[in-house]
Amino acid sequence: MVKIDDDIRELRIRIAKMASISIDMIEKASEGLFSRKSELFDDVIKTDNLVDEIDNDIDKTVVKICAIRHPEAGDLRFILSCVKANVAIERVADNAVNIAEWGLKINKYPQLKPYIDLPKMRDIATEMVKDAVDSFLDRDVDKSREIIEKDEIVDNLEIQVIRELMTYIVEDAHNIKTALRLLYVARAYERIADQATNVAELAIFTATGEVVKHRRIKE
Amino acid sequence: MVKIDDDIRELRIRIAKMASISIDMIEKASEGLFSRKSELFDDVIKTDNLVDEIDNDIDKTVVKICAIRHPEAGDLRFILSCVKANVAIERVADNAVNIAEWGLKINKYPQLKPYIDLPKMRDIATEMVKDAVDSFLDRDVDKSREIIEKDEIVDNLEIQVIRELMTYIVEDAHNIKTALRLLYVARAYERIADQATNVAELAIFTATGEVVKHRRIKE
Amino acid sequence: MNQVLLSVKDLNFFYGETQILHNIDLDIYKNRTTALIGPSGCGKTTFLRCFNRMHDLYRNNRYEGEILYKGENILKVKDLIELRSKIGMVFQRPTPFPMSIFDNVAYGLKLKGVKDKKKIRERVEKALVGAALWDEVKDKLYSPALDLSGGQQQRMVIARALAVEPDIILFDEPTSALDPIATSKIEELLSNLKKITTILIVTHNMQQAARVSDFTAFIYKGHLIEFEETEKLFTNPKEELTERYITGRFG
Amino acid sequence: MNQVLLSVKDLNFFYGETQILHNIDLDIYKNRTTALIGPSGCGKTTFLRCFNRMHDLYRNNRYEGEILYKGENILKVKDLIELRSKIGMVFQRPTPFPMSIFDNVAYGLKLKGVKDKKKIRERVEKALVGAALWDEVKDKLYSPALDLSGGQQQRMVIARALAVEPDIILFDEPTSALDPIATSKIEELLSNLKKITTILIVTHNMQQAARVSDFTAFIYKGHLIEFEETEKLFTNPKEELTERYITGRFG
Amino acid sequence: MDRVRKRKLINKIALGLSVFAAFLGLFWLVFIIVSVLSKGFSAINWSLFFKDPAPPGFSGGGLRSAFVGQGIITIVASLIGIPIGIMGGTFLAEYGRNFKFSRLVSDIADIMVSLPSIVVGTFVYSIMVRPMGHFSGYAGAFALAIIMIPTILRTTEEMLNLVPWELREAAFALGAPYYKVIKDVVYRSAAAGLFTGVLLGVARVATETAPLLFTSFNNPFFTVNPNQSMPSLTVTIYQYAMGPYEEWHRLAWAASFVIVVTVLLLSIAGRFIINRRFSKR
Amino acid sequence: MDRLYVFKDRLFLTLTVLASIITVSIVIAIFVVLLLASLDAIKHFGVFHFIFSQTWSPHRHIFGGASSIYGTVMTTIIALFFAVPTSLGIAVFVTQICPKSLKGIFSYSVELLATIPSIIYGMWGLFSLAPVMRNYIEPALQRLFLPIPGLKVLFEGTPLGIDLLTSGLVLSIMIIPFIASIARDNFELTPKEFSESAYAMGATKWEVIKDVIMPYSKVGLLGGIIIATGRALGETMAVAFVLGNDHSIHLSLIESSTTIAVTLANEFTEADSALYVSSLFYLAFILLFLSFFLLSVAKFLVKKGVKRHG
Ligand SMILES: Nc1ncnc2c1ncn2[C@@H]1O[C@H](COP(=O)(O)OP(=O)(O)OP(=O)(O)O)[C@@H](O)[C@H]1O
Ligand SMILES: Nc1ncnc2c1ncn2[C@@H]1O[C@H](COP(=O)(O)OP(=O)(O)OP(=O)(O)O)[C@@H](O)[C@H]1O
Ligand SMILES: [Mg+2]
Ligand SMILES: [Mg+2]
Ligand SMILES: O=P([O-])([O-])[O-]
Repeated sequence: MVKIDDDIRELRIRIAKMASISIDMIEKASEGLFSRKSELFDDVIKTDNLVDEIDNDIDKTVVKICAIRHPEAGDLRFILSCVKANVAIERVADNAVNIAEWGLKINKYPQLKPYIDLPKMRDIATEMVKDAVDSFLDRDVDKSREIIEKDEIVDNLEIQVIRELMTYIVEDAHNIKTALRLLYVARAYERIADQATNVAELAIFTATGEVVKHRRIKE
Repeated sequence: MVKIDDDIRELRIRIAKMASISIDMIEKASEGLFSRKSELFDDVIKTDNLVDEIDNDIDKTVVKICAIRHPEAGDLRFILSCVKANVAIERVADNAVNIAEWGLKINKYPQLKPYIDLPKMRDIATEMVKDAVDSFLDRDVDKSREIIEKDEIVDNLEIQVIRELMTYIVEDAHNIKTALRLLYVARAYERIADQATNVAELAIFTATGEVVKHRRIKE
Repeated sequence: MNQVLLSVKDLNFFYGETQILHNIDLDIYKNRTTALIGPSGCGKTTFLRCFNRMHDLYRNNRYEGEILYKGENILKVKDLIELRSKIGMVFQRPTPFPMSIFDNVAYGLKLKGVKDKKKIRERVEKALVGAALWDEVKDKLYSPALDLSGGQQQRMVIARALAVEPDIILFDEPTSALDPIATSKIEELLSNLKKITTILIVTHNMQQAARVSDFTAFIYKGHLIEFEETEKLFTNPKEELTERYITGRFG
Repeated sequence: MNQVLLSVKDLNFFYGETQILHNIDLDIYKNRTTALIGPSGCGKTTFLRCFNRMHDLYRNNRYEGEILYKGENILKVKDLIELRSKIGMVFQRPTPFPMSIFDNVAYGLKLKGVKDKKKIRERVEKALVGAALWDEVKDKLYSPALDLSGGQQQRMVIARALAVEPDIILFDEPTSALDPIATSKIEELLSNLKKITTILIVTHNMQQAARVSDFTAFIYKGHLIEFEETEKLFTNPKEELTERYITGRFG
Repeated sequence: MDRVRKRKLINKIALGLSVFAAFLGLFWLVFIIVSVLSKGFSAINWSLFFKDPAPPGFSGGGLRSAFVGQGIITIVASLIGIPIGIMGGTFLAEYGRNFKFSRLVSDIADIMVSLPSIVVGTFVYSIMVRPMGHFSGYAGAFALAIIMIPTILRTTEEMLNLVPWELREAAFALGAPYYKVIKDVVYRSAAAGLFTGVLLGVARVATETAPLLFTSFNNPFFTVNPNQSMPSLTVTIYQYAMGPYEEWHRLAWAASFVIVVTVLLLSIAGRFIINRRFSKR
Repeated sequence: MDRLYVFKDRLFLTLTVLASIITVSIVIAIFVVLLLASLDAIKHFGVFHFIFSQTWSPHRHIFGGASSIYGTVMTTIIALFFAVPTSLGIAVFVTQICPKSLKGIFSYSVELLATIPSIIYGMWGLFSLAPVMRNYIEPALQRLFLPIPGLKVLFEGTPLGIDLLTSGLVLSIMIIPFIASIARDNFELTPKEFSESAYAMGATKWEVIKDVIMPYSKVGLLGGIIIATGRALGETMAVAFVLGNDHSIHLSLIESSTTIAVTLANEFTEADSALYVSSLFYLAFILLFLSFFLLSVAKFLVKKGVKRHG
């Protein structure tokens, strides 16, 4: 009935689609890394264009809605949050691309170590993104709070990965290149989790108008 | 005369203020690192609260303006861009804090190497942030394009720093901790320059309504 | 994809000695809604009324230039009766004729000489359905149109215009005499109507123009300042003047 | 910081048998602008007119509850003439009296028995300055008020209300009969006026409420649904109903 | 397209007929005015205004007594009729607005406006002339007042109702008592209309004949005492026109001329006032 | 101060109430007084008999009102017959056809007709119109209609110019401005958008008038016509000169007749017997009743019309 509802639906679909593409990208990039299937990376890097397109579409739609529909209250909070969610999800995709790019190089060398913590990071980060976007679209405050809690797990995993990699470097300085690359991969997962947290915070703002205290900067 | 002008002025002032605080933070954190004055870091970390506050204010102001003034056209583009500029500048401050936090640890150990490229990165990144915010507020398209060009310099400097640090690690595995931390510092400068680029892109969008092609992800 | 239905070329209009419209060039696209916006007195209504030669009802009005429509210049057409049955018009205030709802909607058909009762009935129903009014009036088609509420009257007037299957309908601030609820109904109707016809609408309310139209023309002091897709015009107008107008920095 | 000037407590209002307002509780803060919004017919005007007992002009109107004002219940006050000189009112359409501009603005003072010519002149000037009209009329104070434009008339009416230095001025859709430019002038005036007085304003136009008011009350079917700081109400209303109203999901 | 041609033809015929009707109306007006002016103008001279009628059959003489009588009757009628009319109209539009009674008064006045004036004459005859035993100027004035009251009352009511209600509320909202609202705001706003209403009301009764026929009757002699029968222009015209003498006819035309010119001037004045008022709004 | 306000307010209110009461009392008094004055005649002749008896013979003290009533009704019908179409035509012309610059003059001219006192219509009728009727128009009508069997009765007799037809014509000229100005006002009340939207559908001017403007104003028009009818019924002076004052009923339009008002005007001051006077009052009462009735109907219709158009 209300025109703005159509536009909001359009936004929701775009956000959901972008999220699912980004998650696919993470999974493909990770799969390429963990199973050493470099052919997957190309796909990820190419898909990024699609994400950029949707990103643009979302921003345009937001401008359009604001210009034409003059959203208020809950609608307004949602629409403005979409701008930020869009930035966050776009960063998630960027990080997936980063993983793929590092992966390309990593896979050129023998596997440095069995991947144990990194897949864990992947699992949690991916789930966080998925849940965060869901709870953003559903304005689910409780779920959002749960997601924000999880960020710490990923942070801790990263520290663990860094420690482990350092031992490898100390062991054999030739490992350094691969180790550093894996370090950046870990960082990418951590950033992805961070962006998921951002989206979860936006979910809370959209639902309640309450700005969740900025997370403190982590080590 | 027009009410919305007051609100926009308010936004501009906040953005400008937030930018100048963030730049101060970068400079202080860098100074602390380069001149090994750890007492400066605390200040930086504390100032971040202020940035968070302004960040909140800006978002609130944007919501308010949209709810109450119904901006159109140029006003609208500027106001929506403020949301994104706000995210970017907030990330600049975060990266400054990151530098300070790493700095705290780095300064506990003897200086690994003379800082040559890092100060260069600092200089360029700081200048980029300053210029980007200026050109965003002035809607200066030409200047913005120049800023976007500069991003590559910072990227290249980072690569240089990474290479150099690797040689230090290979040389002596004990350097690894400090070297890694410096690596993260370099990354922080690179991220700052990236955010400046984002702001410059927003400047172009605000001024012309044209979305600048997403930069391709760098190695 | 956007097919030109009417093409205004270098249109000038004069009330007596005073020139109201200056060198207007504009294309109206088929099955699209085109909105005319601009400050009060800029000539929107005057422009709209050129399309069905309403100005001919009064003396001392003069057109120059052309409005091309199926290869003919509307401004030179001799048979206004024929022309006006192709180009419908809806006014600011609802204008139900003092007859039954049915007779109102059938009026144009009767003028056209349609005699076949069954056909008339069908067309009336179709028009009322098209104007989203059928359900509300189907049980009282023969009661006086004046008994309807303002919003219903306006939709009936739209049905009346639709009944003769016009190529284009001109709307002159069709909601400015209605309350907000009736207004939003009409706006919804407008967005659906373009499936079956072409719409040219004058509105005082910029937001309305933004909501209902595909193209927007901004007129200022009788000059066409900018003509653009609505979305473009409201987010990124080319002209400084347009920008100032839509951001409320006028006067 | 927000000082209560008037306090409405459990107000009910009846036109004859029909209850129009139900248990309204609300505080009006001094030197703040409070807007009343709500769908047509919800009782905004009715509510506003309780404050100066306008309803007493007609029969069969009944108040219950209280509106506290300086320790007194307005609804029980005997001396309406005194009350009304404390509580000004501005209507939808400008209401210039058929006298000179000066006499219009001085009218309230004369009613109060102010005789001193000099004092009257001073107060008239002050009121006209306050209503942002002085510069436009200072050279024609003695020409008929009817010669002013609509927007000027409305500002003159505001000056007339200001002249008696009322504690509060009630506005009932003060711009709905004006064109956009005059409207924006009045809106600007409204934002400045709260420095010198308190404002209670009914408006149909939500955006206007958003622009000019510090507090907003949303009324629905005679009930006060929500009363909040304007910014809060428009960005994050507490009540579902308010949200639906301001996001246009009504009816 | 044949159908369209037929429609256009019908259109032309119908419009042609209405142009004809309009010129027919104009024709009558010209016919009447020209008759009155041409026949009347030649009979105008000073003695018309300054001499009393000569005895029947004699030439010369004028209508001084009739002019004066007419004047006195009209003035007395106005003194009774105007205040009652205006006050009554004020009641209907203001204080009495909410009372059923006032709607009744308004309806009755409306109907009274077009009651046959001769009926009013018979009424006054039976309540004044018969009891007093003689015709009198007062009776004539009273009859005219009765005719005048509803006209003025209704125009007053209408003119006051034209004053937007908000204007009154605005005055009330400043703390004005009702009588001041009426006096300062309502009357002032309606002033032009009220004045025109009074003017037309007076003009209307000043040209009445029927109600005077058996109230003030006529009097061949000059008098300023309204307590006896009194001559008036209209009744004089009636008698003279019906009479057999050429001289009488001449005087009747002259009197008609005066009346027509006066009425024209008055109605032009009235129109002027109304025009000014409405062009201002 | 405020007490003074209250007192003055009361005083003013009282005066206005008084004025209203006086107005109503007058109307009631007219009814009562005329009824009382005609009681004699009512007792004597009854209602039915008085209305249908043609005999009006002061010498024989027999009074029947039929001839006066017939004349009243006939002159009125003739007046309406001429006035209604002409007035509508004038209104159409003024509002729809004539150029703006002439509009004012034209409608003002028609209104001038209304301001001319009825006595002058009478005189003009007698001295200017009657000769024309007698010498040209009535003979012409006879030539035209006498051969037609059905219409023969309406035009029999010697054309004198002092007859029903002339009276009706004078009356019609008197009420034309009245109906025309009401019609014009009502036509003008039709908002421009309404007619424009009919034009916008391709209607011709006549179709716009017929389908939109006329129906839109029909209630107001009807009310106006009825009020004009009331005027014609009660008109005295315009008719008194040209009707001939003949107390007998003729079908022919070119025969003399009388109306209630004319009878009153001519005979009231000369009535010598109480019954005579009472009979005249009886006639006056009937006239009062008739016009009161008509005007009430008109009032009702006009009110309904106003309600319809808001
Ligand atoms: N009949 C007329 N004769 C002369 N000038 C006219 C006439 N009608 C309109 N104008 C003038 O033409 C100009 C344009 O009028 P128009 O009605 O087209 O404006 P508009 O843009 O529709 O304004 P609004 O938004 O107030 O309806 C105005 O300056 C007006 O004064
Ligand atoms: N004099 C009256 N007598 C009876 N009911 C009335 C009267 N005036 C208003 N009402 C009713 O009271 C209700 C509230 O009317 P009110 O004028 O206060 O509404 P509002 O909110 O001001 O509406 P709007 O926005 O249309 O001005 C409406 O339902 C109306 O029908
Ligand atoms: Mg980069
Ligand atoms: Mg209201
Ligand atoms: O994009 P990031 O700076 O948050 O990694």
